[in-house]
Amino acid sequence: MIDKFVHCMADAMADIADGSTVLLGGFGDVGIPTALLDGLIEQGARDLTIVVVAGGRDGSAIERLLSLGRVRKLICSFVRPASLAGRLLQRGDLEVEVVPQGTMAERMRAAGAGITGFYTPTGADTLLAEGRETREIGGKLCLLEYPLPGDVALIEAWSADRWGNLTYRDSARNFNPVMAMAAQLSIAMTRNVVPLGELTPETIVTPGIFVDRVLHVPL
Amino acid sequence: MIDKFVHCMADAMADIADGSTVLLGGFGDVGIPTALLDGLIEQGARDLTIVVVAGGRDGSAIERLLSLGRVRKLICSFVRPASLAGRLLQRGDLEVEVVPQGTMAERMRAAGAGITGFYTPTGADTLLAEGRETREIGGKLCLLEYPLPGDVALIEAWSADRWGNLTYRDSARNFNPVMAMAAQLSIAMTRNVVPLGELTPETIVTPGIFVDRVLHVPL
Amino acid sequence: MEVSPLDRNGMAAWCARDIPEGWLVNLGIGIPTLVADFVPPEHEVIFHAENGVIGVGPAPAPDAVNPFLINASTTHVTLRTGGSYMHHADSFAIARGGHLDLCVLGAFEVAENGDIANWARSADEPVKQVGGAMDLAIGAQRLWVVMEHTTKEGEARIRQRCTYPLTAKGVVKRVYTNLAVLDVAPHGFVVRDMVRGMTLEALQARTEAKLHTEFSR
Amino acid sequence: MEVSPLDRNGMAAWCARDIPEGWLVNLGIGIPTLVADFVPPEHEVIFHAENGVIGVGPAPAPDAVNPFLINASTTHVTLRTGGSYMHHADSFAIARGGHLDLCVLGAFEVAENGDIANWARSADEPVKQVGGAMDLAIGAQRLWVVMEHTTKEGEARIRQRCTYPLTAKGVVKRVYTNLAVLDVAPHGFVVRDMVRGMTLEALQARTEAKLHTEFSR
Repeated sequence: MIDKFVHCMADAMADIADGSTVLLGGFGDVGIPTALLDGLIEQGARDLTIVVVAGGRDGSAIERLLSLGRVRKLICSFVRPASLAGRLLQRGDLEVEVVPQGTMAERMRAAGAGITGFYTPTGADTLLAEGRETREIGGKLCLLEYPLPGDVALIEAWSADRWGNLTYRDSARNFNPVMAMAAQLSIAMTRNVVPLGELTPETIVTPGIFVDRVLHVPL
Repeated sequence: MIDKFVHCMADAMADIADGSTVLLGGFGDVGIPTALLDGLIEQGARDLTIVVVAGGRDGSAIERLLSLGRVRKLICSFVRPASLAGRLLQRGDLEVEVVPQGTMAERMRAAGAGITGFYTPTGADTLLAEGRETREIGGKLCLLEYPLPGDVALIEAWSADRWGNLTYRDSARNFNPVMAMAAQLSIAMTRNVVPLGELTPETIVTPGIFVDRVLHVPL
Repeated sequence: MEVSPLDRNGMAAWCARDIPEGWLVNLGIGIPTLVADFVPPEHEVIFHAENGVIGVGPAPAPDAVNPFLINASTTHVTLRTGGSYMHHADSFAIARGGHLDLCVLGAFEVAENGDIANWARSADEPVKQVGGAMDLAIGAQRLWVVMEHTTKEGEARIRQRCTYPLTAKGVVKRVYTNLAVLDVAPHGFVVRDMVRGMTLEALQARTEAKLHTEFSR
Repeated sequence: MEVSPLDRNGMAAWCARDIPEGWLVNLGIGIPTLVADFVPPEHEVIFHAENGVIGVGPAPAPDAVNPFLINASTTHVTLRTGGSYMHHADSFAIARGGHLDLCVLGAFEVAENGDIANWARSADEPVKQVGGAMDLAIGAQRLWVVMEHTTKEGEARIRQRCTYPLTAKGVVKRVYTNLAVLDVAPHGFVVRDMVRGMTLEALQARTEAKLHTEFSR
């Protein structure tokens, strides 16, 4: 019987190695797997590369991970100057790769979809293209982008069954589904547990085949 | 008020020009917008490029369009030798571009997503790569593929509202959602009409922003 | 006659009245977000937020906040009847793929060739805030900018060429400022409208680029 | 002792017993599709069909056919409890993206370097049937082939090099034929199992490639 539920945080976080690339779902305060992030802090992995939409405000879930010196590199679409990530960056204590938000999402989708590279006009006419490969396609300058796979993805879901099928609530979907498909090890926390078959087949957003472990974290 | 419903086939098919590239949803006998295909035959556009998963069996919906000499080129993943498309091809009366099925779907998604090119290992080591641009990425030979946009998409849906939001039934989803986003003019037939707001927001598969016209064709 | 520069709401309202029913529109952070407040609900404009919301509605009543529903500015919103959700990659497929009829962004500078600069104040600024602006700028059918006509110090933001790092080249179609509405035509900025009391001379004095009054020459 | 070559069902059953619970498996058209019939339902293997079905179940009762539900062979199927649907691009993302634990395909020829030929009998054949085989062959974690050991005319299909146009290079990990199970190892084909009565000499006589009995040399 397939059963992807784990029953404690230690099992959820097992085998996350130092140096891992961790894809962290969420946008703003919505859809962030905060409990799993706390679990990752507890688990102790360090020298991490974190892929997340933004460096986070002070007081945000990611700030604590940064403050503990566990993050070597941040791949994100923006960093606020007035945030811990911004201050670390300005002091040279944090490597930051800034990626346009749509390109970031698409690079993770590419990783999950076996697309080994793609061209996009996004950013091709900007500083972000400096020293990188571009090509004119259909009269538009385009930038070559490569997949952005994760060793681990941390996902927040609304409902899950034992196969790991997931649904999301409202705008909490955001990066979670593409991250689930882009990582070797996808770990989801879910607010609700449902029996197999209760999620309508047409409405499952992330099929369980993209999910390795599910932890029930009630709201 | 946004209302994408049209009330007769003539309005659904209005302005489809000779020479158009038409993306035709469906796989096997499922999810094919047969009524719209009949409408296209009636409407009279010719010199068409049809993008569809396969050349169709004899007796299939696409056979009539082919038999009327209205198709200049077929872009598909396979053609059965024992079919009208196969016979036309062998006689030299039909241009056929054979594309691996996953690459075909991905090229349409790229068209809809503004991705101007992508690399895939699919077919890179085969005859299909002859004379084309390849590149080794991560130790794999990859083929450069370009978007496959349509002038028109013909879509079969299960339910639709006046914004053009669509859901699909079971495996009738297949190519329909990517075709809806890849065409300039997306025309859907729907089996059911529902009031705006009746489709649960989390379960809408094709948002109406990808759909231009909807025709109610009851089952 | 005295000049009456518009405030943030005035600029947003000026932009809002030019949006036809049925358009799919993405509103950037800042003043652009206010534009939605000036589109009457019976006028069906579909607002897209990069975080996967199609059909963003007005702010909720304080006692009816849905904690799972925010817009791209991370403020709580509602979903319009007919709205739906998608994931981030699909959401940016909408932006990049040309499905937005309009994107409205703020900017530091706009140039007469349609260039926009809105993400960094210098090339060697260590902290950069790209967000989704580059994807939106290159992808939308038309890009409008809403911004103050000059900096607080009075420096021109409507320029022959941008001096800040570019977000995208040649994409801006129209600019709404606190003083005027300018179209970007092949030959440069064309004055489409001005606030009450403004003269072309006074506007030109606050503008580095040459202002035109004819849509073709 | 007399040799008992397997029929189509026998080959499918031979393959089925090697599939561990929990795997995500795509079955190609022809004999591979039969494999599902030999996986007991309580043994949870998730079958993927390219047309966007995850969790393909057995054929429906004749009076319970769902006309909207077919597999990649376009035959009517059921959906297993826990199954779901996706569109074609997402479905092939599963294949290309390495999410399939296993793909089982038919073939014309398999070579000792793992090459597979299953889509065209000659380079100048006018009518070609690619389908989804190339996407599946390059993407799955492991590719197994199920096919007759030789052609009807007795020609070898297990070869040093394929003579037909390739579907993909170096991807086949195992072959189930009506006579034997062969693994593709770095040094070539290794005999893993043979039908009752078969000898290594007799099998080699029907095989163009050299057969090995050790997994390393």
